[in-house]
Amino acid sequence: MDFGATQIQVSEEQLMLQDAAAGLCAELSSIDRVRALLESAEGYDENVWQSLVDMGWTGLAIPEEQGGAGLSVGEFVTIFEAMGKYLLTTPLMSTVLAAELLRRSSESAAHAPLSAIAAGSKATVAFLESEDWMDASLGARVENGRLIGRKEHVADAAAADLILVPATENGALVIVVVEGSSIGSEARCAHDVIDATRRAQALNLDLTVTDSQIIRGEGLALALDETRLIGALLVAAESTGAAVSCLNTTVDYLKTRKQFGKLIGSYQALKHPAVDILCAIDSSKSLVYQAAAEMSNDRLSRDARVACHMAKSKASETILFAGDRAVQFHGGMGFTYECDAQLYLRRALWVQQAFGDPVAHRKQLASLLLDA
Amino acid sequence: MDFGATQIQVSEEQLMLQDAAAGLCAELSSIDRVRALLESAEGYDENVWQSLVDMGWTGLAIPEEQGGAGLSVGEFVTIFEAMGKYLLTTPLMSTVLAAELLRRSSESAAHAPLSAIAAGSKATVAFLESEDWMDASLGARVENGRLIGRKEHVADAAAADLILVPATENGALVIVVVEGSSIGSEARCAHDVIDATRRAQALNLDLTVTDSQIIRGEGLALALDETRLIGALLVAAESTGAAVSCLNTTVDYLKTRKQFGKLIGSYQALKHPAVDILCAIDSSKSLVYQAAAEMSNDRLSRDARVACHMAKSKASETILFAGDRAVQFHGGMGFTYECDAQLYLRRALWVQQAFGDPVAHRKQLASLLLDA
Amino acid sequence: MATEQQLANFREEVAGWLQANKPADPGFLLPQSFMEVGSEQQLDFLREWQYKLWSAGYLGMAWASEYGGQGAEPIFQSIANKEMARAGVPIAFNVIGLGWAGPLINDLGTPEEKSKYLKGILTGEDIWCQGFSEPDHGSDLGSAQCRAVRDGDEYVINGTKIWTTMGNYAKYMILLARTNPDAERKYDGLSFFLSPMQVPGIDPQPIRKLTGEYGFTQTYFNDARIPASCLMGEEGQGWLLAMKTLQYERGAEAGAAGGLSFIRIALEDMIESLQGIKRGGEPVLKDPVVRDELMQLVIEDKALSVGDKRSVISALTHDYRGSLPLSNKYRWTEHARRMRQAAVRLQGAHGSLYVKDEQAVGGGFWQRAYLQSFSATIGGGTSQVQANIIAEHVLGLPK
Amino acid sequence: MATEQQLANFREEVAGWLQANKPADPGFLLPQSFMEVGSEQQLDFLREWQYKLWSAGYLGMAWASEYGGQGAEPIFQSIANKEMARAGVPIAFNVIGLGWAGPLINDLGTPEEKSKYLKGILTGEDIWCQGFSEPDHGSDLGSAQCRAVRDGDEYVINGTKIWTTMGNYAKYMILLARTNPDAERKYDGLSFFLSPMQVPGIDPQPIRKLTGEYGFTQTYFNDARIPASCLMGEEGQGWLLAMKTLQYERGAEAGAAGGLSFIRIALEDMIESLQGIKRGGEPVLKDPVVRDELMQLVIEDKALSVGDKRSVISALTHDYRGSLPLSNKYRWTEHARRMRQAAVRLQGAHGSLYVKDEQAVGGGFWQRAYLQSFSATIGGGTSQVQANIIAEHVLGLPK
Repeated sequence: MDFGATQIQVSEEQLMLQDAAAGLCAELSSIDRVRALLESAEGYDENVWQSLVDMGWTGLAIPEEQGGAGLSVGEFVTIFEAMGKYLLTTPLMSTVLAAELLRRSSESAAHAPLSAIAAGSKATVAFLESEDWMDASLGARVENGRLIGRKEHVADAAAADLILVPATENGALVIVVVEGSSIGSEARCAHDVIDATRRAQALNLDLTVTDSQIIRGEGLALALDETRLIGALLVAAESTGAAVSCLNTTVDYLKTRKQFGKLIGSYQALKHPAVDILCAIDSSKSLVYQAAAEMSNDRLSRDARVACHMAKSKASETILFAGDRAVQFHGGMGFTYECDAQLYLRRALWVQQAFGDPVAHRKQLASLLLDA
Repeated sequence: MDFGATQIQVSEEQLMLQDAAAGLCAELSSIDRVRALLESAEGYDENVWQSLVDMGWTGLAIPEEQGGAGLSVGEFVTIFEAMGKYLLTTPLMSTVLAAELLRRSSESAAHAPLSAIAAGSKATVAFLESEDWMDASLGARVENGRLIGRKEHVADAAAADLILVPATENGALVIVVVEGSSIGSEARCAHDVIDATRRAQALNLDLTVTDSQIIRGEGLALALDETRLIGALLVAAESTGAAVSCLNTTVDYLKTRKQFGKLIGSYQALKHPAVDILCAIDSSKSLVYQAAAEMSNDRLSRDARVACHMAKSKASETILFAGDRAVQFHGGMGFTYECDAQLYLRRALWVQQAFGDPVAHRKQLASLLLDA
Repeated sequence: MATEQQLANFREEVAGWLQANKPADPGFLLPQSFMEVGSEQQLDFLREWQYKLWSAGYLGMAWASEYGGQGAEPIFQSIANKEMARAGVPIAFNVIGLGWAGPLINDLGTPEEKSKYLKGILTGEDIWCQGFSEPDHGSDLGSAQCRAVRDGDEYVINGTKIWTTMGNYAKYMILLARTNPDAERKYDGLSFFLSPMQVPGIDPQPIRKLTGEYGFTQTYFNDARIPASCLMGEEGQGWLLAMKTLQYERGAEAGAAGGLSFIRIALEDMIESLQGIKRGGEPVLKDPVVRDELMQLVIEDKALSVGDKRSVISALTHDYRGSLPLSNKYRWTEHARRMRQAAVRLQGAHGSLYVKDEQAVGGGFWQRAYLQSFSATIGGGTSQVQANIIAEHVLGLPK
Repeated sequence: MATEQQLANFREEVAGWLQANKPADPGFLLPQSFMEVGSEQQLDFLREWQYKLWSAGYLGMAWASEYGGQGAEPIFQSIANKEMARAGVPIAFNVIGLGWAGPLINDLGTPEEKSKYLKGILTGEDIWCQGFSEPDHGSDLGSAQCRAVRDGDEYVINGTKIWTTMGNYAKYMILLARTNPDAERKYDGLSFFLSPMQVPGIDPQPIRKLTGEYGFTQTYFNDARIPASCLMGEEGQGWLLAMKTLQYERGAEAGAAGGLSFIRIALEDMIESLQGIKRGGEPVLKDPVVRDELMQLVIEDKALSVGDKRSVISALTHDYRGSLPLSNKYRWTEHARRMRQAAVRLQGAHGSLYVKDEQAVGGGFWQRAYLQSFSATIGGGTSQVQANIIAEHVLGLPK
């Protein structure tokens, strides 16, 4: 029985990115700015986006021929961990995943949109047609030159310059590259996302599409599947960062709040769960970094898949545990909107479902480990 | 959706039995006597058995026509809870279940063995042919006047005057009533049971049987199934009693042992799990008593089945939790054979599997509640 | 005493009335509990509903008719309450009046206090709030610092109260304040007031809750002067009266005027809410792992329900006397939190939607219910404090 | 420094030797750890095996050749240890000698002490035990009360030590005793002795463990006189030396002589052990609920393994410095307990069988391993004490 590699390493790029990301996120995303964006329509700051583009982050894993840096997608782990830590939300994750899907399609039709992304276009993938992350079947279809179908939970759909729409054409999977501007507001319905740092829409698509917008090819199903797994890993990284801040916020409170004449952090009823959260964070970090080391821009290995399932399963549970306890341990304060604990708990409720919940990932993991 | 009745009541019989059982068990089963029996071959004291017979407990739920008291099998809950509390183990549970199977068969061939049990004969049912409590298939068979097959984990087989052996005859389920004396020592293999208060054997059967030993009938499969469920309930009752003593033992230690200058029971790391054990015990008790109220000597109702599944699932987890923490919270002392914590933990390891583990019971419960 | 038949008839009558009079969905969020009344719109709606309930004779049934009640046996109110929960009607929102201040005044108030306050509580005209907790003494009521100083015919109040339900809408507050800071036992320095809210120097500031909604205020007292007649009982009896007040939570039996404080959020409904949800193309309710988790919740739910009944049968509580009532709050509230968290967790991607989303399962009911659940695991003594109390009082473990 | 090729060759050599020399099943229970040596039969078997290991050159490899070692780089010993674990050979039983006393003497001992003690540790001739814990001060070594009073050329020892591994077989004990009860800091009153065991007044009484086996003694000292030369270092250095001793646990890198203290009890093997088990007629490993639980264990197992590697990469431990090493014992031992409990729980009816049963899965290996697991969650500081240490040192939470 083989649970997969346990190697872990840190590349030069990762070290540099780690410093850069920590610095930039701290600078761009004070908690006041996070809160100021919560009730805005856009949910992010265009200037911040431009800073990320300037850092070259949109093109990090895009081949050099399309204007990117050609690094491993695993390098993003360090960036999203930092973004999670500062609750800095932008369309970067959606864009990175769109680029991943395009790149993994290995089709020449993907080159133009990849170049656009490397140059700073925002993009997203319409992964879902229902609440079911584990259902790969598709209702959307290309028929007589039109793309027809309904997509739900499309992250950053309002901001995206390009929306990648998986659909069927004569029964075969294709990816349709749709310009955001070609979808009118009447076809869009904004979701009320519980994690108010995020934006998503449902889309009712009924559009004319030309042949040049359609990416066809044998490997698309695998590319889509791998992109979801990478999405799971990036969410795991981001949520691990958020869990760190969540725990820090809680620990700060435990060190300052007194009840019954003692600092509440001296009570084991709060102290020991804080340790359990710390340990869960340590696990999440180890699994996320190890998965990053297994990433490659070729097909994902069995060990890479194993690692992504593990990372997402553990990280989801970690942030939910941390967020839930953060509210509880802040007492009455935790029950207020003003207290940051709720930001992390709401983040957790988004994280746990994104790209599949822990039980679903463990189910796939079990197949890889026990049935091979 | 209907989770079943929540009525609970206490009958006059129960009140009387409760007092009687508590008194008798306390008198008959000091912890020294429990320990003295651990390494004996028999595992129980014949005089104690006789006391139970004298109380009329073997015949409590046997019809008056066969010399019993004709009460509901639910009345046993109070007796086994008391026995569990004092770790008093005898072949009573095996005997009661054998009587239940006979009674529920509703066949006249069952009358003679029922009368024998009411009069004090020990009996048992050979439920298992493997480790799998949830497998009702049978290898044992009656063929050409012989009973052939292997039975495992037969509780109290060495003590039993009568062993009820489920088998097939021409493809139909029958119950063969075998005299213990007809099975030689070469056909018996004593199990090393982790709960050293209990005895069981594996039996290699190859015996001549006469027609009068064979109980046949339409309702046998249901009778056997119901007997297992009742077994689950009685184990739940017994283990709830044991969990009470386990918690009491632990709490006593927490109140007397000092570390770092304080009574260890003042540390929330020990105090709060003790409360969680208490709550688990309260749940187990509620479920066990409620199930007892649903018992009847007719076919078990849907609500009775629901209640048995719930009681066994919860009680198994409760004693395992209580036993595991008892050892841990006794520190180095808990690691010794001399400390009673291990008695409860070993009991727990027996309980959790007996008549099906918690996951198996919850699976059946889910079918009753969600699929009806 | 009413006969079984009378009770059965009454039950049928209430059920019928509720069926016929249950308000239609108003098109805006209704509070799941009395701690969520955050807009005038909600207030108007709920006031109208409470008035209707009272007019029909289903509130304050056990109170004397001269004070707006009906002098009936408490069992009738219990029945009415149960039917309201079953019918899924809105809450009877004036809960601090109906369930805290009202029963206290009814039991211990002077005839003047009864005349002045009781009827307005029932009709919903006079909204009541409570001023017990303070920002620095969350779970530790006995340490309340809010000061009340006698000055002639008035008391002058200074300090801050927090978690004042509907503080911005209330006409009266039950106020726990310190009249004697030098008392030997800190509890003896506290007094209990039936204080008006519309008084200069009393400033209730709405608190936004983690759900994004309102419902509480933080109430500041700056030299607020209230009539000395607002003192209930005598100076120094504050702790006693506050503890007495908290005992009315058990409902009609304890003398409360009835109605729902919380809408029923049942595990059955949670499982129902998952009917349409799929995972991997299959109904999530067919997933064995989910089923196992649900059955664990069902078992706990049933154990708690049965436990409530067992707690009054002496022969069945011989091992740990007092454990069932003492652990009741701890267990039900923690169970509710877990159950509601699971409800959201099992919705797949829809779990990420909130209350303004048309596609949110049940209008985001479970998301809101989960976030709201912390009011119960924190308020009225955190779960951690509850566990201490149980450990010390039932198991006798040292402090 | 050895080349990669040399290391690879060595690995192959050890693996080959172990393959060829792994002892056959002796027909009686072998200890899963050094804390389970409970019979002469086991002792003879294990002594022979350790001697064979040493003779082959696979113990004490990093120690000087004049003391029975080979003066090799520690990495060779690490490789040999890993291969022993992989090959599933018996333990190198004289663990307190090989892993505690030996490295301490090797690092800090006088030449006389090295000559006198080291070789006998490696050959297994001189069994060592430890006398740190006392009955009344489980997790609190600093409070040790066992007294050592200087009397001429001797120390007179009085007191009791508990959890003395193989106390009834040992020739020497590393003994922590109080020489100065009046020291200002209690830690400064302690001294460290390399004490003989075969001395009048030293009485090791075997302790039966919860598994039913032996392996420890409680050791009583009644006016036992030992030579003053047994004092290691100086009076008052006891705490320092004891803490140093406990740091050798990390194995060869820390200077330990090598060999296995515990046989490898891996999650992979646990899952393998369930291959034949059925539930409801189906393999239990096909049960979705069981698979989910196993995957949770696998994920924790993997996270811990990766964490061990991450802990030495500074850039990947930026958030909580020190947390990985400090939580290592807590997490691995609690994980082991849970994993072993699950192993038994998932065996169906066979979970009720114990070590003398022919049908017990793996000879009752998992039952024994589960019961044994508490030695690690209790010994060396209980998990509860560990959690305090992590909370205070990593998170900075108050005492």
